[in-house]
This record gives sequence, structure tokens and C-alpha cells, in this order.
Amino acid sequence: MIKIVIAEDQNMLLGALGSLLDLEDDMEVVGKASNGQEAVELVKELEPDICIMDIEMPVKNGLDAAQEMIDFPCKTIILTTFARAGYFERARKAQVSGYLLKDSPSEDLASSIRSIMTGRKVYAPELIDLAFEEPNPLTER
Amino acid sequence: VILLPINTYNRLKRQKLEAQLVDANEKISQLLVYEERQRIARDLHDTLGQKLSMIGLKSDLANRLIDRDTSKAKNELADINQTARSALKEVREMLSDMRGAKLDEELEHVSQLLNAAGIAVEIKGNKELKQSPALVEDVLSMCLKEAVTNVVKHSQADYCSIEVSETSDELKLIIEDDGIGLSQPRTTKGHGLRGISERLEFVNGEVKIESQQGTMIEIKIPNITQQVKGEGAQ
Amino acid sequence: VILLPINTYNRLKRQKLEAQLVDANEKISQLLVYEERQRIARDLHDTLGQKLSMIGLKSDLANRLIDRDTSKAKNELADINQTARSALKEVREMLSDMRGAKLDEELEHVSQLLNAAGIAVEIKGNKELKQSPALVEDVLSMCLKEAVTNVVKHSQADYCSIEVSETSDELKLIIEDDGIGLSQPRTTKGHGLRGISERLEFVNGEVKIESQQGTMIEIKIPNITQQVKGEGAQ
Ligand SMILES: Nc1ncnc2c1ncn2[C@@H]1O[C@H](COP(=O)(O)OP(=O)(O)OP(=O)(O)O)[C@@H](O)[C@H]1O
Ligand SMILES: Nc1ncnc2c1ncn2[C@@H]1O[C@H](COP(=O)(O)OP(=O)(O)OP(=O)(O)O)[C@@H](O)[C@H]1O
Ligand SMILES: [Mg+2]
Ligand SMILES: [Mg+2]
Ligand SMILES: [Mg+2]
Repeated sequence: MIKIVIAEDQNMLLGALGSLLDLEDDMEVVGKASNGQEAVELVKELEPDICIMDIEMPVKNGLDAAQEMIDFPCKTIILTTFARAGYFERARKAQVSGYLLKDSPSEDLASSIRSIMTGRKVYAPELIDLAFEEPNPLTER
Repeated sequence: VILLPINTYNRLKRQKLEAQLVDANEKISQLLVYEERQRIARDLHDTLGQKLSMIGLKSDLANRLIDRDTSKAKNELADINQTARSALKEVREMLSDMRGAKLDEELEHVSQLLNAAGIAVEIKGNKELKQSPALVEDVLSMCLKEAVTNVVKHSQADYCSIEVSETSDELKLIIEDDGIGLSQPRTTKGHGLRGISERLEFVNGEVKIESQQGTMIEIKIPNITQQVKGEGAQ
Repeated sequence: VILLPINTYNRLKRQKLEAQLVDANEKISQLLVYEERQRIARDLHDTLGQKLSMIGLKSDLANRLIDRDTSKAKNELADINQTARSALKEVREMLSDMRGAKLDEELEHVSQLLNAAGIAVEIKGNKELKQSPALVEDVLSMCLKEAVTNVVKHSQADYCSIEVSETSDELKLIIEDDGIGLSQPRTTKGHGLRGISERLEFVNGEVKIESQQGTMIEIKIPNITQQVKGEGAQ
């Protein structure tokens, strides 16, 4: 059984995501957090295999939380909607195992989780934005 | 002996100034566009993205729940419905925020267009709208532009009149030219007239085209609908 | 006695010039922002508005179908899911379109994409286009992005080569990977390949896909059409 903690500040999303993963036979959502701080505490306490986090959350964002959990045995997955300048770079520095679309179909999410469990890293191409830290045109010239 | 150097100095200074100004203003342009993009990007980000993700996840979930627990599936569906509606409202709001098309500006623009084509132009009625919501003004301005573009491209007219009237009941725009009219077989399947109809639909408006001597195009947008639709759009 | 007047004349001329330049450039700025807004507003209207309305309607429908015909309800839910995802994809594209897709930037971007996925990449040929109009460059960059996204998502390749060649006759882009190829049953009804074809139509281009060892996708845009279409687009 893959034990999962989810952190997401949007309640409805948190609920839906939790139910979807619980429906997978080999997965169990053991804890839900509504910000990064809570996520770090829950992961310490429950020692899950996977922690799935949103980025934009109050108190502590998902990237900072991932950075804090860098030495935990638990693998972290960041879920987000759009590529934002600098986020992917920070996610990589925090050595997250997955950087995935929030709206990926639940089968895809589940299969990404399984392959992350085997030690692979999975990044959604739509979210990779290294080249596009959009230069401010005033400083460019 | 003294005159020339000063003159040259002045000329050089002027040229340098010119170049600098061009440069600076170009940068401002870029910056404005850049900021605009950033702003829109932020808007899209924060609101729509979240809602669309939610719809994606919840439809997934509802689909799986259907066979196990219909009442839970129905709850998810109600959430989806609610979310789609509020996202749509946000799209409308964003549209009206973004609108650049103020009627008075568009009137100015089409006048210049007609002048440049050697077509005399007469503008009657209200140049500025007092009570129409932004979306309606946007649609009207777009219709004006398309219709006048057609006059310039197809009518061979000498004269074109544009009349705007805004009453408590309706907003009306009439564009009339004294050109060859529509009677000839239409050569192209253009997007112009279709675009007008499609956008008018959005605000419950209608378009009527008459062609006896020259072409007359009349656009009406009822005010009651403006208000109903306007609420969402404001 | 003579010096001053000429100096003054020059100064006044300079000041007038300054004012004119400021004016002109300000207008350009406004115009750029205006056009950008209009373009985005149109996009939003055409894509998101429609999709969201559809989601609203279909969730209503699914709710009613649930008790009568679960399999129909499930179909509606699958549609909703698909629609929400493709709307999000469009928003993402819109955001990246707003950056203005220059080929050299897109090449840089896809290289990083491939690198991050552990796929070695080799880029051959022209990195910058010399004679293609903006619209063509835009379309080509979009095709490149879609094709490489597919390589990353589906191919399981170790190596990918990208070749751009611009001649007086045509513009050609070849993307080749050494992955599993297309032979496997395609799981999803994706938008990627369809999007490529649709946009290529716009510039009279064509796409050819071959899959023996790995996948090869070849995109050609004839130059003659570029010029004809380009005029309107520039
Ligand atoms: N004022 C007019 N006078 C004469 N003919 C007109 C006038 N307005 C429209 N037409 C005719 O109606 C046709 C359809 O107009 P429409 O604006 O839909 O298409 P278009 O102007 O040809 O193409 P597009 O607007 O997409 O660039 C035109 O091609 C033209 O033949
Ligand atoms: N380079 C490739 N290697 C292997 N399979 C591929 C490759 N490119 C495309 N495919 C297959 O073709 C299918 C269709 O591709 P397409 O881009 O149209 O859709 P998608 O990538 O699944 O979804 P979308 O692009 O909308 O996110 C893919 O699902 C995949 O099975
Ligand atoms: Mg959040
Ligand atoms: Mg037209
Ligand atoms: Mg694809």
C-alpha cells in the first residue's frame, strides 16, 4: 500500500484529489493538509511514502515545504496548473520527484506515483519553463 | 567661421535626441505590452486555472462514483456546474476589463479610414455611450469597424453616414453608404458579416442589411438584455 | 547678432520634433496594448467562453441522466473532463503565445525540455529565420513545441534530433526520435497532432509522420504561400 499525504489549500480540490487516490487499490490517503507547514508536520508524524503538494498555499508554500523535506525518506510531488517563472528551477533544487499538472487524469497521476515509487522522476513538459523567465524588456537592452 | 560649428553641433544634438526618443518610447511600448500580458496572465492563473483543474478532477471523480454512490456523484456534478458558471462569469469580467474598444475611439478610427479612402463621412448622434455596459460597447465598436471596413473595401461609395443612438430601450447603430450595394453576386465568403452576427448574439442584438441604393446596415442591441447580460459582464 | 536667431530656430525646431516624437510613440504604445488586448479577448471569447458554457450544460444533463442511464451520464462526464483539460491547455498556450513564439527561443526551450527528460538533443540547420513572415514563424514554433512535447510524453526515446532548413522555396522542420514509435494503439484522443495540422493549413503547409524505428515528423511550409499569406499577417 502506498501511503500518501496531500497538501492543498483549496478545500474542494483537496477533497476530490483525496477521494480519487483513495479509489486506487494500491493507494491510501493517510493525511490531508491545507498548507505547507501542516504538510511538513504531517509527514514527520505519519511517515508516508509520498507527499503531494500544491505550490500556492498560505503560511508556507509547497516549494518551501518541499525544500524542508529534502532529507525526509518521503518522496514529494508538486502539483500545479501553469508554468511560472522560476518555479520549476526551485522544484528541481528541492529535489522533488514529480512536477505534474493539477489537472492530469487520475490514471496518469496514479501511474506517475507508481513510477516515482520505483525511483524515477516525472516532470510534465507543459510546466517546464527554464528558458522563459521572461526578461523584463526594460532591463534587457 | 563660428556659425557652422554651432549649427552642426545643434544638428548632431538633435539627431542624437531623436534617436534617444525613439529608443525610449519603444521601450515604453514594450513595457506596456509586457505589463498587460503579465496582468492578464496573473488573472488567468489565479482564477480560471484553479477552477478548470477542479472541474477536471471532479468530473473524473464523479465518473468513478456513479456506480458506487449516485448521490455523491450528484454532489460532485453540482459542484462542477457551480464552478463552470462562476468561471464563465470571470471570463466575462476579464473580457470587459480588457476591452480597449471605446466607441468614441473607434468612431475616430473609422473616420480616418473613410477619409483615407476618399469617402466623405458624416457622424450623427451620440459619440459616447452613457449607460451601456462595457461588453456591449465592445461589441458595437467591433461591428462598426467591420461594417466600415466593408464600405471601404467593397462599396465604391462617395459618402458614408454613421449614426449612433442610445435610448433607454435600445442602442442603435446605422451605417449607410451610397455605393454599388450588395446586389452583385458576393465574391468572397468573408468573415466580416458573420463575425458581426456572432458577436451580436452574445448580447442579444440583431443586424439588418438593406441594399437599394448603396448599402444600409442597422445594428440594434436591446437595453433590457444589456442589463441582464451586463451584470455578468460588468 | 546672427548667431542667436539661428540657434533659436534650431532650438524651436528641436523642441517641436521632441513633442512630435513623444506623441507618435505614445500612440504606438497605446496601439500595441490595444491590439494585444483585442487579440487576447477574442481568443478568450472564442475558446474559454464556449467551453465553459458547454461544461455547464453538460453537467446539468449528466445530473439528470444519472438515475436513468448511467452509461450516458458517464459519457457526458468524460466529455466534461476532456473539455476542462483542453480549455486549460488553451489557457497554457495562450500564456505562452503571449510571449510571441520566436523560433530561436522555442528551440532553446524544447532543448531544455528534452534535457530535463533525460533525452539527448541535437539541433541542426538554421536557428533563426531570415525570410519567413511572423505568422509562419509562429506556426512553425508551435509545431515544434507540440512535436517535442509528444517526444517527451510518449516516445521513451534516448535521443531526439531537430533540423530546420529555410530555402527560397520552402521552410522545413524535421523532428526525429529513437523511441517506441507510433505503432502502439494510441491511447488518447489528443489535440497535439490535430493542432499541428490545423495551424499548418493556415499557411498552406503540410505534415508527414513516419514511424519505423522511433518517430519522424516532417513539416513543410512553401515559400510562395508564406509571401501571399504573410502580407496580411505582417
Ligand atoms: N458596404 C458594402 N458595399 C458593397 N458590398 C458589400 C458591402 N459590405 C459587404 N459587401 C459584400 O458582402 C460580402 C461579404 O462581406 P464580409 O464582410 O462578410 O466579407 P469580406 O469583407 O469579403 O471579407 P472579410 O470581412 O472577412 O475580410 C463582401 O465580400 C462584399 O461582396
Ligand atoms: N514521438 C512520439 N512517440 C511515440 N508516440 C507518439 C509520439 N507522438 C505522438 N505519439 C502518439 O500519438 C498520440 C497522439 O498525439 P497528440 O499530440 O495528438 O495527443 P496527446 O499528446 O496524447 O495529447 P495532447 O497533445 O493533446 O496533450 C499520442 O497519444 C501518442 O500515443
Ligand atoms: Mg493553492
Ligand atoms: Mg468584410
Ligand atoms: Mg501531444
